[in-house]
Amino acid sequence: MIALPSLVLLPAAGGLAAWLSDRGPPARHLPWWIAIATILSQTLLLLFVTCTAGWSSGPWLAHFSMPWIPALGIAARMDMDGLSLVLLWLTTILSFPCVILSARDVGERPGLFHLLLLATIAGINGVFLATDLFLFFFFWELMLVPMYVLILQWGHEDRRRAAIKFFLFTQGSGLLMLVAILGLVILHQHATGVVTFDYFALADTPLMPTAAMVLMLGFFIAFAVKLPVVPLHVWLPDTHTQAPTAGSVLLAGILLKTGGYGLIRFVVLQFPDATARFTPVALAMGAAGILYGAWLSLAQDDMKRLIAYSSVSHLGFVLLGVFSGSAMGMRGAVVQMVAHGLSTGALFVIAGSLQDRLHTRDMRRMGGLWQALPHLSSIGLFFAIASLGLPGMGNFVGEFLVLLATWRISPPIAILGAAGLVLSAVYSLTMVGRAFLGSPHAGQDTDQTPPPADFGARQMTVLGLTMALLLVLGTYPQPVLDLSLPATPHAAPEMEAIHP
Amino acid sequence: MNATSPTQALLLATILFTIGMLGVLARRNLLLMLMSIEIMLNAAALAFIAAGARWHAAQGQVMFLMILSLAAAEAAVGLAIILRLHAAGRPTLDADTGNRLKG
Amino acid sequence: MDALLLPLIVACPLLAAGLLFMSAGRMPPLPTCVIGAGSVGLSALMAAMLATGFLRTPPPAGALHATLWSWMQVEGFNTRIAFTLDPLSLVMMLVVTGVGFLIQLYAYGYMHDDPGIARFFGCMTLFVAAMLVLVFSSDLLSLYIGWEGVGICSYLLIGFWHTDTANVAAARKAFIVTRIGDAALLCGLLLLATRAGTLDIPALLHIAATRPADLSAETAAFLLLGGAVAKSAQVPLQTWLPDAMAGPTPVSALIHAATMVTAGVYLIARLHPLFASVPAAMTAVTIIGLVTLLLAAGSALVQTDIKRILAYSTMSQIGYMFLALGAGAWQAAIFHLVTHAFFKALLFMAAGAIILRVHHRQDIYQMGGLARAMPGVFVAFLAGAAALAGLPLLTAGFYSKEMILQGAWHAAPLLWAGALLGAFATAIYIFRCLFIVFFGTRHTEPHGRTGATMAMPLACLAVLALTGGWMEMPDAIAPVHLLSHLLSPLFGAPMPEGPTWLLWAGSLVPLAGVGVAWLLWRPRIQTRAPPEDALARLARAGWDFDTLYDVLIIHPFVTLGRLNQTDICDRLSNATAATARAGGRMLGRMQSGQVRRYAGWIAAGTVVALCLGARP
Amino acid sequence: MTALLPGLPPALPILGGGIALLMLCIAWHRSETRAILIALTTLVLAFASLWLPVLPWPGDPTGMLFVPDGWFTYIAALMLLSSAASVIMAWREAGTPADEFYLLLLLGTLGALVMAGSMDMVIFFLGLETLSLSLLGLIAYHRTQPTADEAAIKYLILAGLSSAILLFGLALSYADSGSLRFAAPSRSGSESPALPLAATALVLTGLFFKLSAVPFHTWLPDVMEGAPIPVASFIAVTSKIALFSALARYFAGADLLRPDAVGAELAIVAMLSMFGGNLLALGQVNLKRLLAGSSIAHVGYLLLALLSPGPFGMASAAFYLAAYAAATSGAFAAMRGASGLSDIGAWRGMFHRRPALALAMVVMLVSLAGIPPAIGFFAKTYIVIAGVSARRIVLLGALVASSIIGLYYYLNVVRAMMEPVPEVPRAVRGTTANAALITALAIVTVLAGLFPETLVRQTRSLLQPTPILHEAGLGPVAAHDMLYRE
Repeated sequence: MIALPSLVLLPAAGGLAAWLSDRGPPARHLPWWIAIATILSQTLLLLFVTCTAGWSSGPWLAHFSMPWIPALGIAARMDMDGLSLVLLWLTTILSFPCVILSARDVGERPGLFHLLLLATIAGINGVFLATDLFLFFFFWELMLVPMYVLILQWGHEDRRRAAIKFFLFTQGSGLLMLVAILGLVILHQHATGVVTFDYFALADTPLMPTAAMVLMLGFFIAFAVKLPVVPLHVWLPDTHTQAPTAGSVLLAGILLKTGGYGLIRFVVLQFPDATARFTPVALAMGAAGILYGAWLSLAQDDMKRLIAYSSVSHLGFVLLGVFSGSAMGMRGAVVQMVAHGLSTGALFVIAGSLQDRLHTRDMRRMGGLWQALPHLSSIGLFFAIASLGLPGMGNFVGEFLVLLATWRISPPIAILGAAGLVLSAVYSLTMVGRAFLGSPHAGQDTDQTPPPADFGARQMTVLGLTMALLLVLGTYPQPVLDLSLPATPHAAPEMEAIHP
Repeated sequence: MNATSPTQALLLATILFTIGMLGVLARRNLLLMLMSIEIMLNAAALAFIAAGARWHAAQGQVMFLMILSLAAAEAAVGLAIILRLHAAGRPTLDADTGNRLKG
Repeated sequence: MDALLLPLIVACPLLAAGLLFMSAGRMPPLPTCVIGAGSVGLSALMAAMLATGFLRTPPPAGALHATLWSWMQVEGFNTRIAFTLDPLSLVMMLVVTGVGFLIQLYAYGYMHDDPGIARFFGCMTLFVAAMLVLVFSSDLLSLYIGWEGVGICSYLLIGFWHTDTANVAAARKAFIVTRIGDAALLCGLLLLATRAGTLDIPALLHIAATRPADLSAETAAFLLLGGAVAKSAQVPLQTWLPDAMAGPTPVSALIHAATMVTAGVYLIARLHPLFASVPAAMTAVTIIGLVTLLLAAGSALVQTDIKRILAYSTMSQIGYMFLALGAGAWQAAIFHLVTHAFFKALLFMAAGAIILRVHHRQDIYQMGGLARAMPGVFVAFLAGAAALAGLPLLTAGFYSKEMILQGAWHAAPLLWAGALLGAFATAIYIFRCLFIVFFGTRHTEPHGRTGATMAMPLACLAVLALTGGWMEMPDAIAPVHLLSHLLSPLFGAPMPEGPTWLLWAGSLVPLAGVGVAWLLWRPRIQTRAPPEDALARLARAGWDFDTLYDVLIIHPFVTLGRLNQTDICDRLSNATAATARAGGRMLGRMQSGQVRRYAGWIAAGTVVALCLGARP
Repeated sequence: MTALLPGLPPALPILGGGIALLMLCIAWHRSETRAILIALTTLVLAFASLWLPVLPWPGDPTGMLFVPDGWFTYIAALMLLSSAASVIMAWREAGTPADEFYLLLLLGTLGALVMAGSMDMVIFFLGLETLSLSLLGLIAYHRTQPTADEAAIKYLILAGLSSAILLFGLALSYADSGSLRFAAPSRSGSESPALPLAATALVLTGLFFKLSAVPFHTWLPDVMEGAPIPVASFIAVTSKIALFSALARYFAGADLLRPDAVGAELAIVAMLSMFGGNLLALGQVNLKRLLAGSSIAHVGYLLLALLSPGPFGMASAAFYLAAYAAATSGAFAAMRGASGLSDIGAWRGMFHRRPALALAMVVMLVSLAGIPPAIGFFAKTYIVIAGVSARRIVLLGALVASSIIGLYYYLNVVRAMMEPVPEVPRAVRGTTANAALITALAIVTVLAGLFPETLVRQTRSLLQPTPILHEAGLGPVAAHDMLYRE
């Protein structure tokens, strides 16, 4: 099905178009319009894919395969199952706030900005689709470069350090994964005499327990850095804080999810036994992440930092769910990823627009914004409440399922997770209280000229739709739940479906 | 003929070689360093001769000639460069001082 | 048709809330109020229809069911959004919608000139909707939606006047403290769900009834109790309620007196077979109730802020309900819940009327002699106070409290004694408040007059507070048992009544209390200064639970967090980077620029290599 | 003229002819244009001639002094192309008169080619010295540049030292085995086991010095900084390729997986080079020195490939050499394009001043860092495949760790180029030829990175292990009259 690679090529092409169309002031917003057109057409394409997917032909919905480097058994192979579909939709949906809200006035070189933005999206789509390990790794690395440049060019005051930190952490862990991938390939070659990077072939490689554990750890570390898992999270707060708004939204909303996706597809499903043996450690790490992230986010003064640490806390639930070893936990983790993508993405949009208006992220210099910016503040309140996991919003569904699945294997861990829910209430409400409520800050002059503009129709529409999605996800999550169970690599898609 | 066996010759070559190397390490004067290198080259040449004698083959001597020519070439180029250094206004031949390329 | 009304009753305020939030404050006050109060009134109307239908022709199973949709359905667990109307939820529904409607009316009079009135009514109606979800849900997880929903509404409403940082802090405190309980409750749900594979209440109760109580059942009971305790402001999680008075008075009346705080009582009553099967939990409930009852009454005795007095009295009254629950007198608990909703709402609204007219002063020592200035309010407050004190025969509080005392007596005479002591204290503190506020010399000149929209609800509730108790009377007075008959399908037959002297004791003690209050604070000898000895200060500070928690938990936690603000894990990566740079500098030094050194390195390398070769 | 001598590839005589012609021209009348034309045509002809058939070697294959096998052809192609790149960079850059500059370049290329194919110590030695002597001339070529002489004298002394050591090692191995066959002496059949080991160690020193592997690397940064850009590129690319191919030949017959001293030394040097090179580059503010450090590190990666025999070992090395050559020459060409700016500070804001050039530089750096889509990514992956299949766990760990360090300084340059700076007077542009060179290299780097298939096929099974003389049962006597056959 040629649509799969075009899901990757389309954003890239659109980005190039936006770049080439960058012709200075007279048509300053031309690249922006092109970007919007691109993501719109991407939405249509994805809609097409969803409709034409082979719902009847087993768990794998769509396929594409074409030789790339046959000398080493490397093929450009893509397969889509429900999990990929859900995450692709998340990517597509979140690219709207990215482009529409935060990418309009990026200052100089808008063309390059949109190119990088769309290139990142393309890489992410590739990651969610690739089932050839080399191709997967290719995209995995590819999506980092434009993000690095984004942060470097349009980031905030301390962007250099943040960007390089982001790159070194993710890339370095990626190299570990590369070694693990190749180790798997070589072991497969020793076992069968065939050199191949095909996910389905490699998943059936007979492995010694120790070898499996080592390889699994190679993958795990890469994904754990991305997710992130404490103590590998240190790149995240700096990066999220320094990145431009669109970058933060992309990072928090989607990029982190590639880590969760990788954990599900390439760790749990590929090394089930090793995973089972590793579960206690992973659960402990998950709980630690939940509590540590919440605790630190409570201590922050920088709004974006606070949100970043809250992501660390939320994604601890994903780790718990993935390693809970039950389909329920897996589904819960996916719902949690989607919900976190929506709510935290929106929170970053809000933090970003606050910075545009007040030129600070320091909550000590905010306060009492409700009078000046009622719309913005109420939206911020909504998403803060969503992120503290109020029942009826998506986050609760995810967290509840994850905790339920965790409780089955280890009640203490589940209790710790629940404690994390209390802390999430603490930091969310602290953020709301310090930024939006209370008396207007003394230093923040009330007669500043011009008074900060409140959210207009554009922002309200996009964010309102995001709210609606969160509510729907929270009250009727069944469709996502049904889709979100990943297909096993052992049920390899039938061949004639691959070669259309 | 059996006054000196190839092994002894090799030993001598080794000693010469070591002396030359120590010279390179110890000397600060560029000229003397060059000379030490010549010593080392000759030690190598001698070693070839000895080896050739051991195997009763002429290859050793061939190598010796080659090495000789190399030594000559090196000396020539080296002296030329030293002259240019002098022309460029380097006061001494002390190799330790006046280095711009470092770090 | 009835089953269809059920969701409508919820949807009505929900839609209104959505509408009000959408309007984003661009709507003038009157329509706002019409939408807000109207929607609640509408659902009250529907509730009344539903109730009459229910009472006239009870449904076959004794309950109406309405399953809306399946919420989550995954392997090994599924949960539905489903409503049930059984006698218990019927009673609660009537209270919530009825009292809710009256308070909404009152609120218009109270808030009509506030700029944020749309937000206010939005939250109020949203609260009613959430409360109804809580009441109707036949599935614990959808009940949890309502449970947290009311919590967030209370947060929003306590912090309604958000420009004052204190209010915001109070709101946050209220939410977080209850959230702790909610976490416990959630753990309980997880445990039950793991045990039973479902959270459908009938199924759970069936299991609890059939299967002997094992460790998990006991744990679950205690976890649920934690949730109830936090929500109903019982010891040790009661600290949030007094601060919650920072909200507008209608909010205090609706949320922190009539409905939300009684959710814990409702939860325990709803799951009573589960608790009944775990004696330890029952004992815990009893003790918590008794302790709260007495402590709160003690604090109420020395408060100077009229709303705080009422807040503490609320805590102690809910303590009564817990006592009843622990004693197994379920009907009594619910009965008291209902009457308490009437008179406490009445008291709060009367207090609100006073506060509004004395320039938002709340210190009772700055009021005084208001009886003549506002007779209507005085009468209303008097009715409420009488009901709260439980003056015999003509007040609702008397009958419900009487029933509780009976239950306590059956459980253990000691409990009965404690409850009686509490009743004595109650009478004292509420009449202390009344005497100081309404009698004696006037210290603040009231202005304006209480509008009709405020007077009308006061009147209605005053009537209810007096007559509401006649639905259930001891046989010694009149054999009326409407409520317990209504509830008997759930709770079984009510307990037999104890000896008649109990009744005498129960009716004389409040009178004695009033008498004592008169002796101490009658207009002649009114002291202007509240008692200032250590005990009094301790009691006024709510027995310093706050300080305790501050020192033990909050302060260390926050301080440590501050210290670790720049993530300690970050140091690791920085250290690695530093070492790398150091290595680079070292190699740079190796690059000294002196050719002899370079030769030295080459020689050294060669020698080492030779040694390597020589080694084996 | 397909083959003057049996077994001699026509590329060598062509180069020789070109050199002679160029000398004649110089003697007759100077003209840089003519010189560069001659140089380029010679290189192109030589390149084309690589596909001409070679007259088969009559008689015993073990007697060959020079093997024009697939490995030689591939390496020679790489070297010819990269020295062509150097020639183009030199156009209008080397101080006038520049004719001898091209002459020396051709001479060095000839030496490198000879070295790459040689099977005999004498031939190897000839090639090596041709290369290093012409390098001397090239390094010192800039009269005006004050640091040139210093670089030259350093190179002279150290190169002399190292070749002396190398020669002594060769002498020892000759004394041990009695053959001048250029191959690691096997310890079987020699009465004193220490002798071959010592010989190998000394030879390795010589080779490592020219390869600039840690700890024999110290000369490289200084020389590169002092030398003109084309020469630096020539040193970093052509001569390294030649030396590495010689090293590969030297060990073609040896079993490197056997845990012995030689293997240990190679492994240690590989690891030291990876870390040393990257760490050295980490603190540099001079782009030339930075590239020197990176090239040292890449030698370490190549050694890992060399140490991983098996289906992927040499193949990955060959692929990596190509990637390395393209990216490094590209980087130097870019520097040349920026009129020789070697201070990183001077590159700040290059993106805003000369986007195209900066983009090309980014492509090269990204390739060197091993990030997709550039070719360096696949090359590194390939080497890791080899290492994994040979179970070189420790070396792999070193590779991962040191590559992370590498990322830092490569990206640091990228960052510097992206920084917005107040408009500075735009630097003088490089020649159009150079611009074309940059473009070509950039395109190659990206395209080959996206579609490496063809190159992978090219580089498979180039270097067959050659039998060692002893196993061939050929006595010294045979070697003796073999010498007089020429």
